[in-house]
Amino acid sequence: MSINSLVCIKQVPDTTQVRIDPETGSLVRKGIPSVANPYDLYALETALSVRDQHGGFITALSMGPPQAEEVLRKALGYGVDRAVLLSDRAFAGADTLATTYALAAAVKKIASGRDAQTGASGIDIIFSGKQSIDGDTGQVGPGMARRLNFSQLTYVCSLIEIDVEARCVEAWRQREDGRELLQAKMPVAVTVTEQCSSIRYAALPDLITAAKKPVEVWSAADLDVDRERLGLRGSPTRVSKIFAPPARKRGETLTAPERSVAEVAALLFDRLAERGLKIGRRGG
Amino acid sequence: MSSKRDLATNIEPAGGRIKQAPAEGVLPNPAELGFPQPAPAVANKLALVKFNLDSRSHLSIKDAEVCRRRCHQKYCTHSCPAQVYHWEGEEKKISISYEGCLECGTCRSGGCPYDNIEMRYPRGGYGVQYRFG
Amino acid sequence: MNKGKKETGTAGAAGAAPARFDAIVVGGGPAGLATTFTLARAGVKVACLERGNWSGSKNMMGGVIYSHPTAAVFPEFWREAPLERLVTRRDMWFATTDSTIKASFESTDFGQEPYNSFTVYRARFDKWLAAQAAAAGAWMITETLAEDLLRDGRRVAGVRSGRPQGDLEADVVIIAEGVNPFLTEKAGLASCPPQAPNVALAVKEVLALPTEKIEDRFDLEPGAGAAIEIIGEITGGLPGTGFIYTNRDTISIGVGVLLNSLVDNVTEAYTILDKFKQQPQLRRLIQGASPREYSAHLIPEGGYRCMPQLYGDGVLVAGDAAGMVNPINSEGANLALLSGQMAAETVLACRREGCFDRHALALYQQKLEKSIVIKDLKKYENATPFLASHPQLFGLYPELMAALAREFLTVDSLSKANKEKLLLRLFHSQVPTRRLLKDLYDAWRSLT
Amino acid sequence: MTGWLSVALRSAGAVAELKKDKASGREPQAKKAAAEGEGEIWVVIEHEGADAAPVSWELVGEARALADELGVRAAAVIIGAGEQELARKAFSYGAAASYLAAGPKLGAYSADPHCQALAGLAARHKPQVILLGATTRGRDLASAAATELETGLTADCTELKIDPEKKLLLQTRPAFSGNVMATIITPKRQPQMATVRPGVFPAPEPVAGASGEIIASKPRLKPTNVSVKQLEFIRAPKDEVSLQGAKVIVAGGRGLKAARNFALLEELACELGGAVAASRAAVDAGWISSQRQVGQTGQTVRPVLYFAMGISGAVQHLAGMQASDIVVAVNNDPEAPIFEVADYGIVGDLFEVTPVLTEEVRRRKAEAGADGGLRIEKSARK
Repeated sequence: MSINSLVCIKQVPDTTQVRIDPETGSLVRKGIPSVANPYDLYALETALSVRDQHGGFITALSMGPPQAEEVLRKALGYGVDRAVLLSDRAFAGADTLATTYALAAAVKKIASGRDAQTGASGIDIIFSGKQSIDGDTGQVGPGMARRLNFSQLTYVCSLIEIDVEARCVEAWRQREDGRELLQAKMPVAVTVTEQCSSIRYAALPDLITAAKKPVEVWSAADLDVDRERLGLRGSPTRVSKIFAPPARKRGETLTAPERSVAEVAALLFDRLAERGLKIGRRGG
Repeated sequence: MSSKRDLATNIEPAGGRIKQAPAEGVLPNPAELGFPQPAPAVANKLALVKFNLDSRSHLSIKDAEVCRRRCHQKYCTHSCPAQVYHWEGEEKKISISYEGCLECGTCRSGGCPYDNIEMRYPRGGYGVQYRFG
Repeated sequence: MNKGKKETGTAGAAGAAPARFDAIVVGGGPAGLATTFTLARAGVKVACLERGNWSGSKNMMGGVIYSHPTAAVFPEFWREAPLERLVTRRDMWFATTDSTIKASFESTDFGQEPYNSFTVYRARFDKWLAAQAAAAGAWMITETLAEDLLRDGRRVAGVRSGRPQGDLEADVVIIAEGVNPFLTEKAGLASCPPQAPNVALAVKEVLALPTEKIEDRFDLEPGAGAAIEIIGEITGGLPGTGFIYTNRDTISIGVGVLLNSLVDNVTEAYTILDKFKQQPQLRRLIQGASPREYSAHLIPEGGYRCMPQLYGDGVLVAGDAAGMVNPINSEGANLALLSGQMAAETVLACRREGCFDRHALALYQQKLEKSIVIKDLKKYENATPFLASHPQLFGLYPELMAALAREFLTVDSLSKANKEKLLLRLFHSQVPTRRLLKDLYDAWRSLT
Repeated sequence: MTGWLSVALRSAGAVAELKKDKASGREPQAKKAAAEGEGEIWVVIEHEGADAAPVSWELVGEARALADELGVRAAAVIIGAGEQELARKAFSYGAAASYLAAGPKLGAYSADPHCQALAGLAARHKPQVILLGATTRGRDLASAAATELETGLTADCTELKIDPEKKLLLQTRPAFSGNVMATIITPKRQPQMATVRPGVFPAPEPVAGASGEIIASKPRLKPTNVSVKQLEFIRAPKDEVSLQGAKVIVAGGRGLKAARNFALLEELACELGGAVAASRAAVDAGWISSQRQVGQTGQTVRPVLYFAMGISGAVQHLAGMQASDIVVAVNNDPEAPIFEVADYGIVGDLFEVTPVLTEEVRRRKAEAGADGGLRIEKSARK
């Protein structure tokens, strides 16, 4: 028995380039290259290694403007079997709640096999990155699990075993205070951290195939959805304001020709004490 | 050797005289032109550039002895526009910050007059990624 | 299409990949894409290997593409391609540390179809070219470095990429790998190795400035652009030029200097660039601009003498890899596009004959000889050696021109007649007449 | 409006006083809230047995301030095996009530049962705001619960305020790896949910003997086919402080030159009770584990004090650390971009400077006596 998985991949702006225009106060996104969310690539690698071991099909799923096809083509380059892009004005402006609503509907359609070219029936595991680097929310994976009634396994730092017979997944999950080994029943939605191994170097034949393989583009009409729950209309949150974070300024250079290293060190901790970081007794 | 600065000061404001011609064919030494020495770091410039880092270097020194014994100027530390090469005085060797390599090819095209640098391109998909270019 | 994959999707879809191509193009820059696009449109099964994340992501140039040769390959590209500004003014400045003589040419012609030139960002423009090639039916394979050639006896039979299962076979390989001719050398076609006397190192910064400020400071109509080339003190007296190009909301500013003079003088290209930016005339143009990107690239300036053998059994070389740069007019991309197109036309002609040996592919050389590509390169074949051996062109002469201009324009107690005498004396004190004549003669020989 | 309530609820016997106020009818909103629980500000207490995550108490303090502004109650939600002591502790940090949901499936954290319990409580009592710590567990639970409740959730907030007119929660958070700040609202649905980064709000001083109302319940859970079981837990060694929770981070870059040199940083970090981190260059060189990587593709950290040792300061690295309160940079290159964002710059050889810094900390600690250590007063935060 093989494992069918689905990988969610988001196209994100290269966030180091995103900034606020100081004059208009709006977000400058023009001309900023888009990349595949790096955490999603860890998810993709995890899916690929599961397929290497157990066989099965991988579907890559994304939602975004038509240009988001690029990330799915990248996924196809790694040998993903099928790529589906949800692209429709009706999806635009979605927050995580509306996003998981649309994505979950797409997963249901893919899993039902009604439309599957791949012959895949059912989805056993949904993989995604622990968060995206633009939104940083980490809400989409768990949200999909909830909507689809999948087990929820977040911040997985290594997937160690899949028991196909018992339909169980064992994985290490990263926590602030350590790591825990969890056993989850399939179907399961897994989000992975950067500690999962990095994406492999794709084989040339897969890249060649990907260059011409179609990415399926679905609109809202292709899904069994209530339009009121999609996009901006279906999103409970609103951005009321965006602004540039207080710019860090070049501070004080402590080194000076007349100061010894020890004097510099003493000066540093004096300065820190002035800022409220004190070494010593309470009140001392 | 006559420097460029001499020339510049020789041409005085209007009404001035040019006192002497520089020796023919002698290039001015840039160090005498008032260029900041040592060179300002390119780190600020490289910080603007996007790189997809590979875990292995695509640059290497062919023979460390050449750097140590024959090359007095450590040309690569100047010719590389990304300041990839640093002379580590204590260890007496060139260290390579391949991560900031702009892949121009200077080091294989005479940037090292001893032809002592093995330069290849990084694996496809890695290395510098210009947004403007 | 996905037959035989019912059980498992492992190993991707390798079965569906073409086993071999009619043609493989190495490098997705202007030369490679011109070839790829032309072949794909003619129905040839062609793959283009590009090592960057996308076409253009490894490329850099000052900033101008010429409309005529570009449109010869990509008709009416200006309607859709990502262009920055339509260049309506070309300037040549002779600069010293404290003064500048500016020669400016502005023409309304430039503002009309088919236009003359545009400023572009290579990272965006080349990406668009690649999309055209893909739409025409080519296989655009990015993030893939061609590391070696496959051979069948003497014949080049394909390429070996750095990827797993990375061999690709083809009837013909077109090498358009750019200025560092790794594969051209492996093919045994390189005539002289890339060396410091034959290459210039260009470094450039892209500086952001609001659109209105750019148009204001450069005195431009909305959407119009300026291309400025500067010679003189700015390169520290080394053989080279500085350049400024205006983009929509950035300025590209850089210097290109012959590599051997950098090495001989143990000077850093970025130091020259920083110094260049400090020139008072330039400082006010870029004041308040914030840096967005720094880049560096080599320019093959060896010219005609350093061109490699352009064809071999199963292989052609185009663009920078073939040394097709005219250093006098700062043209490279246009020669690349044209040579790429001619490489494609050659392949198409050879396909009709079914033969790709070097005798058949020699057609490429003939086509180039008849075109401006080789005509221009031949015309300037002595340019680079001349410039390298006459550093006074970059230091002394601009200094002198400025000194003369200053004397001429300064109103003081000297009578005009006396001034004229003084000027002549000033000039001769610096440049013996014999030498001036020799320089002029050499220049005439090399540059005309 | 908030003053009296705040004083009242902070003193011992808060519940009794609240009832008195209710009787006098001075604050109708509070009365309504107290009667039904509706409109309260909730904090979900993250805990392992009787140990709560520090962020939970930080949030109780903040919830209290927000609740006072709205004239409602702040309440703690404890889902577990019925940890009474946590409920009481919540009072000491300022909660007026504690919802204690207990059941056999709730003893150890698991997303599905805990989500059901929280969503069930929220559906019944209708709080207007639910806050959780932005920890791996808090984000896990919040995402599931917000989906279940079909409401808005804002992750990783660094500032919370009440809109004085609309009384909505203004949730401010960094986005695009910290290059942009955004204020998010959930205007039309309730509860308004947010996770908040640890260390953003100071933990309030506990008030001994504070009491409040305990509302105990045994949630009934729907049977589902999903399940996640813990098989094993490996606690990180005590000295390996997590980057997320660290108040002090000492990070090393390419300047470290070799893996063994990280020992220098560890010494300094250890003296300051901090954690060691690294730039991508150091991680890629194989000198330190990728778990320690700070930057765009590593972790985003926000310590009070960040030491950048031999890190040049590529944008990708800055994206992960520029929200730190105080940045100290040590680099032998005076032009290194890291100095542009450093509060204090030391131009010098890190191999020379670091041991001296460590020595200086030791000296000051010795002077301070037995309980010497780095103490952070609130003024460090701007």
